Amino acid sequence: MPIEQWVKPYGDTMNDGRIQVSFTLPVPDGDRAVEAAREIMFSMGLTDPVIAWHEALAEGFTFFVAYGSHEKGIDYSKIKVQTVDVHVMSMEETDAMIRERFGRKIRVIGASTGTDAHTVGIDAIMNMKGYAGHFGLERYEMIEALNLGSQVPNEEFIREAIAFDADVMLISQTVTQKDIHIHNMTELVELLEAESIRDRFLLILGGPRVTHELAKELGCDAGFGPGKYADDVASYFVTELDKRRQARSSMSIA
Amino acid sequence: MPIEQWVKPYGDTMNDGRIQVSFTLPVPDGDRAVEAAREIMFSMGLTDPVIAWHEALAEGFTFFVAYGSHEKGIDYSKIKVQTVDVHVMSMEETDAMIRERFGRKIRVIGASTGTDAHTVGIDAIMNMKGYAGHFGLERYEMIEALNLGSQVPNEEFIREAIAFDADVMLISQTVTQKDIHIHNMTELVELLEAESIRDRFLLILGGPRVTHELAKELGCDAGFGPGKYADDVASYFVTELDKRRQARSSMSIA
Amino acid sequence: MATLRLNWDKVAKAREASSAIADDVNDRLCHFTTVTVERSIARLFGIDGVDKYDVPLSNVVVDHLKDKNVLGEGVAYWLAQGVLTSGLSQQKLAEGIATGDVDLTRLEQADPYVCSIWAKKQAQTALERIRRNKRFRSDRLELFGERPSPLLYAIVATGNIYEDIVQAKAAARQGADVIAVIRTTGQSLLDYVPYGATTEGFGGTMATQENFRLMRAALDEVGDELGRYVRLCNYCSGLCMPEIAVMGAFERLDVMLNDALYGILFRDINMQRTLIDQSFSRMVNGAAGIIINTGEDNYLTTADAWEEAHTVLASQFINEQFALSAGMAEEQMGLGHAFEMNPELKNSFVYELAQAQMARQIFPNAPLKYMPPTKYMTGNIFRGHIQDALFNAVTVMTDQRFLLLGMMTEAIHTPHMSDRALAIENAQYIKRAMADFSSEIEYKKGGLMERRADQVLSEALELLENIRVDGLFHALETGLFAGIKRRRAGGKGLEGVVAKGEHYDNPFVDLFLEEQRGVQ
Amino acid sequence: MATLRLNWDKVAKAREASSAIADDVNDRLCHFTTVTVERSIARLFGIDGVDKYDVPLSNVVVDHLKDKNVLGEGVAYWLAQGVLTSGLSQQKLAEGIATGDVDLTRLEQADPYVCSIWAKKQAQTALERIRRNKRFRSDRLELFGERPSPLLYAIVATGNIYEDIVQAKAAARQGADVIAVIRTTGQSLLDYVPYGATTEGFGGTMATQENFRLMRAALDEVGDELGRYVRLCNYCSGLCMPEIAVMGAFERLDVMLNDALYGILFRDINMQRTLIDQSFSRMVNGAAGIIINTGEDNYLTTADAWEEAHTVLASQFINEQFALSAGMAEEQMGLGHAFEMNPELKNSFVYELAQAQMARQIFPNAPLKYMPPTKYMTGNIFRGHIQDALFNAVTVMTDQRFLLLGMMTEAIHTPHMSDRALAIENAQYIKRAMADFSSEIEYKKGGLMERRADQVLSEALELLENIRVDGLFHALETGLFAGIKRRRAGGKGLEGVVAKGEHYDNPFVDLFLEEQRGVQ
Ligand code: B12
Ligand code: B12
Ligand SMILES: Cc1ncc(COP(=O)(O)O)c(C=O)c1O
Ligand SMILES: Cc1ncc(COP(=O)(O)O)c(C=O)c1O
Repeated sequence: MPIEQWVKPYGDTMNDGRIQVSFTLPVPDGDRAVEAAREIMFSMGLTDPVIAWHEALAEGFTFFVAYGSHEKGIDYSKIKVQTVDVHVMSMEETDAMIRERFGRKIRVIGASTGTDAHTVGIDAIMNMKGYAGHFGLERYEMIEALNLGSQVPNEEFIREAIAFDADVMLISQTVTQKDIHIHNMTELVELLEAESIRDRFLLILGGPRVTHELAKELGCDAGFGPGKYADDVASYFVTELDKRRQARSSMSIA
Repeated sequence: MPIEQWVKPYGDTMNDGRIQVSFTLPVPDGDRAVEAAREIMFSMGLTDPVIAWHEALAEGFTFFVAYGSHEKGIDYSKIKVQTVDVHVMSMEETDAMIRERFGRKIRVIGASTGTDAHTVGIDAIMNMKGYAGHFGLERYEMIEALNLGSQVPNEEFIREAIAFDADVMLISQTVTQKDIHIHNMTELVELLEAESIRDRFLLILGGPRVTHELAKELGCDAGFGPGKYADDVASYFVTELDKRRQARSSMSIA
Repeated sequence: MATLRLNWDKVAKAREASSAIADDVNDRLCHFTTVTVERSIARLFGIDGVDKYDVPLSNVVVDHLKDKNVLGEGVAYWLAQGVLTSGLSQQKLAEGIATGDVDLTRLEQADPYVCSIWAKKQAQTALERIRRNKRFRSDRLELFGERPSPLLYAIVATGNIYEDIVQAKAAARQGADVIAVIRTTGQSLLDYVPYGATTEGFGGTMATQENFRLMRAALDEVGDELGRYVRLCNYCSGLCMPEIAVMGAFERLDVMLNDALYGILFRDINMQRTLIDQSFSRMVNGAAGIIINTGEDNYLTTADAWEEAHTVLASQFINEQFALSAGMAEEQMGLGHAFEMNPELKNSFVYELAQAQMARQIFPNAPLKYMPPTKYMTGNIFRGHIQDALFNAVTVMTDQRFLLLGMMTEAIHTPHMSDRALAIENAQYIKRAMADFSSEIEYKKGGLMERRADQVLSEALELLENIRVDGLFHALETGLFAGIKRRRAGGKGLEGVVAKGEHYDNPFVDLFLEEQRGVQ
Repeated sequence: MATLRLNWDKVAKAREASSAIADDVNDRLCHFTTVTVERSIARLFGIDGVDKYDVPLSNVVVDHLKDKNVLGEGVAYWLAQGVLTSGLSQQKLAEGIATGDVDLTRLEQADPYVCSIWAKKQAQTALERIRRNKRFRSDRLELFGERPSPLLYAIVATGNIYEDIVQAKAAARQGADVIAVIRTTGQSLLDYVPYGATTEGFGGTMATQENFRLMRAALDEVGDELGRYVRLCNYCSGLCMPEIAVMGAFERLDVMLNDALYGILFRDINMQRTLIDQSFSRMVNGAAGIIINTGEDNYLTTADAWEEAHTVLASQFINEQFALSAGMAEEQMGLGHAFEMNPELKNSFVYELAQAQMARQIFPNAPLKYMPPTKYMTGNIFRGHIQDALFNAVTVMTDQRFLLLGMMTEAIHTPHMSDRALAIENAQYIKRAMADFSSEIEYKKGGLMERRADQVLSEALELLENIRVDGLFHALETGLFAGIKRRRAGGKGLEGVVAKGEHYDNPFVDLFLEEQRGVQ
């Protein structure tokens, strides 16, 4: 089916725009609450609101389940995807490329930083056995991988990266409540900049709530979210390091 | 807790605005779909969108579960509730009022009209035993109730109402798909108007998707939705009939 | 599967009473035919199409005979007369009647015996057409293998057949085994079957032969792609029971809702009319290898599931006897029941399990149709999804054949595409997680479950014994099912009942009964 | 409740091995104390408040002694010296240390025996304070009656104690029996306990004594209103296990997460340090009538629930022995386990049921804490709600004491108010619907479930026998639990371990052991 330029949510008929919503309002249940819920629906540009359910959750709080129609839709032709745009290579291809272009092992250091103790994500990327059928970086012949584990303070992470002479820093952030990951990453980038060594490393962020866009905003080179594995990130950093190498060598020639 | 003027959805912190949304877009799953879903969230004025889940439902259709923040909120002080504004009386009070003000029984005819075969709603209002602990109109001493049941064509309903010399017509509408209830009610009102007998009856609509506002828009005198019972509607029509009686008698005096 | 100890003596007695009840009805009604039975014969004879007012030609023919007051002799007789006398085909004759050029009653000349020979031959041709469909189905089932129980039964209800097809294919890909196209409200009260592809319906889509064909083709396509046979279901309850059964036989439907009691109670269709219709429609369904679904589940949408569970069982017994008397195999009797207990009730799961298990054991060969919660579904879709999960658990544990997918949005709208996908996911997860659960347990002897089952069985037996005394019509008049009372001569469609005349002959009755015996 | 036939011989052997494992650890560690154990004693002696840098005075006192290299004699000894010699109260002394006006080591003059008498008296005072709380709790439980199992255990985790209170009260009104205030990330690695009411936390709220007090008061208020005693839970794992246990005892917490193994594996806390801390913290919890919760459930968030179920059981056995050696009654051992099997697995429900039932029977008196699915929860909140429903079903069927409410948004965020309400509704519905289900069934002899239980038990026994040979430390070094390896001298907090000196005395050990024996 060809996709229309204007895309609207689909309930059971093309362009019906139906969408399901649930939320709590800090108001007591009753007719006025229901009207307020309808108002919320209208304020989101939803028409034909049906408040299918309302229920007091606590004194002064009411929960709603509602349906409405998003009649405007969005312009699908204008959607620009901010993803890491790189050809994903197999482990063998990546190893071959490193051998050929660098002639040495690429050094990658990783950690779950700050107070974050979630390691499953970074382990999925780095550990030998990998995740979901994708081998981790430790298995790559041409990659030297060091996984510092969890709860690594930013200062320590930088210290270890320098000591390890890392090319790439991998950071995993899982806890996002009250934007703790934003604070933590901002601190890391500021520390690196303060020491004027930001450019020494490729800085790559990952985690369940990470998008490439967010990572860039935070001053990283790239970001990887759910469904991304070692091969994705390895392909990216090898390609990017190679690009930078070429840029540098052409500069030094010039 | 006093309610603020500006009310925003509540996740776990006052004014965090968090709201849950799910919808399907007629586009294939992938990065671009996720971006389109984010765009949908933004277009509803939701910030900090999290696309928590996306999954292909069928070729060219993707389902999303998302969370976002409704930061604007709505002005609660401006909420006007369009409900039937009447003091709800007990069965005894209603009977007493009819006895006193009319000195005769009020005649009420009801049906689930058009092709609608759902009778539980109209039965809840009319049947002797009532519903959820509220006796039905048949139990009122001063009300003469006739329930025509389901699938009553509009023409037949009007014919029976005239024959019964009804004061009040009660209509129940449950099926709302493709706005069949709107079509059906519009037809009824048009038929009544064509015969110039619209004013002869109080016209009251009820059903799971009926609001007072909708009923008024459709040309009825009042509308009753879920959670409304015989006492609500009886209080309303007795009060309203009494008002009209008074208006008429003052007119005829004048 | 764990089993309950049931009182089989009571079961036997209940069957006996039901058999007497069905016999009594059949004895009263066998002297009558109806307009739709006659229109079915016209359709089986190949009459197709509509006149310039969009009236189906089968109606044109039957109305013509009815106007002339000769319908009692039957359409088969009159068409035979027409064809044998005029030499025109039955289709041409029908077209002629539509234009006013033909009057069948003026053509009467042929010997009634010759007429009946001709009719039998025509019937044979129709049967061949039906057989081709049956063969196609059994070939596919052999090729792809039969699907394990429970079959996931999904409804589509957009009102537009083309939109339905999009939804149905999506559902099949997601894992649905049966697609039921819900009918638009009101169609069951039409005394004709609309014609052609349709795109406007309310709460469902028109049941037309073209819509059947379109959907059948779509499901065959997606089925072949998926390597499984996707079953198609539609409704032949209502004023046109046997006609739609014929359409289903011609377009290879696999499952059809077929229940006169449903029409009587929930559509206010006249009881005599629809019970006559039902009898022939079941012969058609039976001969076409179609599984019927009965509508007892609906009782519990108005009556209370704890109080009135026995009416469901009693009705299943009666429906079984009606099906048997129409020649059906037990394997085609998709008797209906439902998970409709109040979720506020303590041990509701335990009682639902007891009732579902009881039904399973009492009708061991019947492919039971088990309905999800509807009455106690609310706008709280999250809770609804859990209610459906418990329903799925009972379905899996008691090995029901048809699992009607419960929708979390049951109280709100006819299913969205995502509702259906989530419902399928729910059922599949439970099916996988609890796969062997019920063979890993035993039910306590004399426990809550066995006591509940026995209570329902005893009450059903008592009810059946009572009905046996006064007859089914009387039972319906006194509101014994779903709390709804219907008058014997009330409701829609009685005017379509006609006493059979001297030459009356329906050549399909024997043929289909025989065909069904072949199946068994 | 239906039961499984277990091999009780293996159970006995597993207990024996675990007892040896725990004894070995206790023998190695009994010669040491830690900074937080000493700070706990200071707290029990009534030292409260912070210095001008917000450092708790208990830290000030202990750091002071540690700096002077005399902590090995113990805080009790030094405070006794200080008080007996200076005539100042211990609080005043602490304040003096903070300002630099007091140096306890300079005050040493009193006879060690007199010191120990003084310390015992102080300890008695502390115990009286704790006893008042216990009496209050038991009075309320008597007044309102004990709540039936499973207790619905809800977490609040806003980061802000006042917002937490809003959420907690709402949850209690909705039906939660236990409110657990989740701790902010990182707190468990702090070697002090923050002070005062706090409003900033990430993924949880600071555990401070003032926060405990505020929440306790709020829950008492709502509990009185509802006519039930609402339990309060917090965490005493981490670098301050015994101190937080003391705070819990003083502020009448009812349940506390307490597990050194959790700290070792998931927080990289030094094993020696935290096992010493655990021992005293459990004495405090035990004496205060607090139920502990252990953290075996967490293993299955990283390890596979099918492959590694036996590590959970083995760890429960070890935790039981550690609790016994700290004097605890079985009734206070809320051993943890979890519903974490891959929902894609066939019969996952059957296996989860087998494992949960096995745990229930092996620890018949322990109020088990059963964790909902977390690992396989996804952003699909609808499916998640069903996974939680099956978890609730297993909980109810196997009569677990604590049902940790599963949140459909587990993979997304810490619970919103509505998530919690829907979770409670889910659990309550299942509890009601399946109330007597498991007493209505029996599990098949030698079936899938019994075979699974036996497999897990056998593997656990084998693991325990192996650990017995090389010791627990070695087991942790080789990654036997949750697939995580930890070094004996690695991790956080080893510097806080101190060898006991000549005069070392902890007056609470005997007192609390005795108090606990009274309970039993
Ligand atoms: C396992 C788990 C734990 C384990 C962690 C054990 C361990 N060693 O990691 C334990 C039990 C210890 C734990 C504890 C806590 N947890 Co936790 N935990 C989870 C859980 C169940 C699964 C996370 C997981 O393993 N996912 C699987 C991995 C493979 O996915 P992933 O991380 O997204 O990784 C993929 C991609 O994102 C990407 N990726 C990830 N990192 C990187 C890095 C790079 C460089 C690249 C390229 C790619 C990449 O690649 C991976 C493969 O595709 C989630 C809930 C859930 N179902 O998601 C909660 C969850 C993450 N935990 C949560 C919380 C709050 C906590 C606690 C803070 C609670 C508390 N106060 O006690 C604690 C403390 C932890 C701390 N200090 O950080 C919250 C976070 C809420 C939020 N959004 O802020 C969650 C969502 C649960 C909840 N709803 O409350 N947790
Ligand atoms: C019971 C039921 C049936 C029964 C009806 C039996 C009967 N005699 O009524 C049966 C099984 C026959 C049935 C059939 C169908 N149903 Co139906 N059915 C339901 C069900 C399960 C419950 C409805 C109900 O009884 N509610 C209880 C009553 C008490 O509530 P109520 O009507 O809202 O009434 C209250 C108020 O609204 C108010 N009120 C109502 N009327 C009036 C009138 C007045 C004057 C006043 C003052 C107040 C008032 O007072 C009442 C008490 O508070 C709902 C799903 C659900 N759980 O809601 C679907 C549902 C209503 N059905 C639906 C559909 C589509 C159908 C069918 C059309 C499907 C089909 N194509 O076959 C058929 C055909 C029916 C037809 N032609 O109309 C849809 C409607 C979708 C939509 N929004 O358009 C629903 C929502 C299910 C679904 N999701 O698909 N159904
Ligand atoms: C047996 C049976 N027939 C028919 C129907 C559908 O009714 P109709 O198409 O007449 O609205 C149902 C509804 O569920 C049913 O159960
Ligand atoms: C036993 C135990 N202790 C403590 C915690 C919490 O850890 P922390 O507060 O150290 O982050 C958990 C987490 O679930 C646990 O199971």
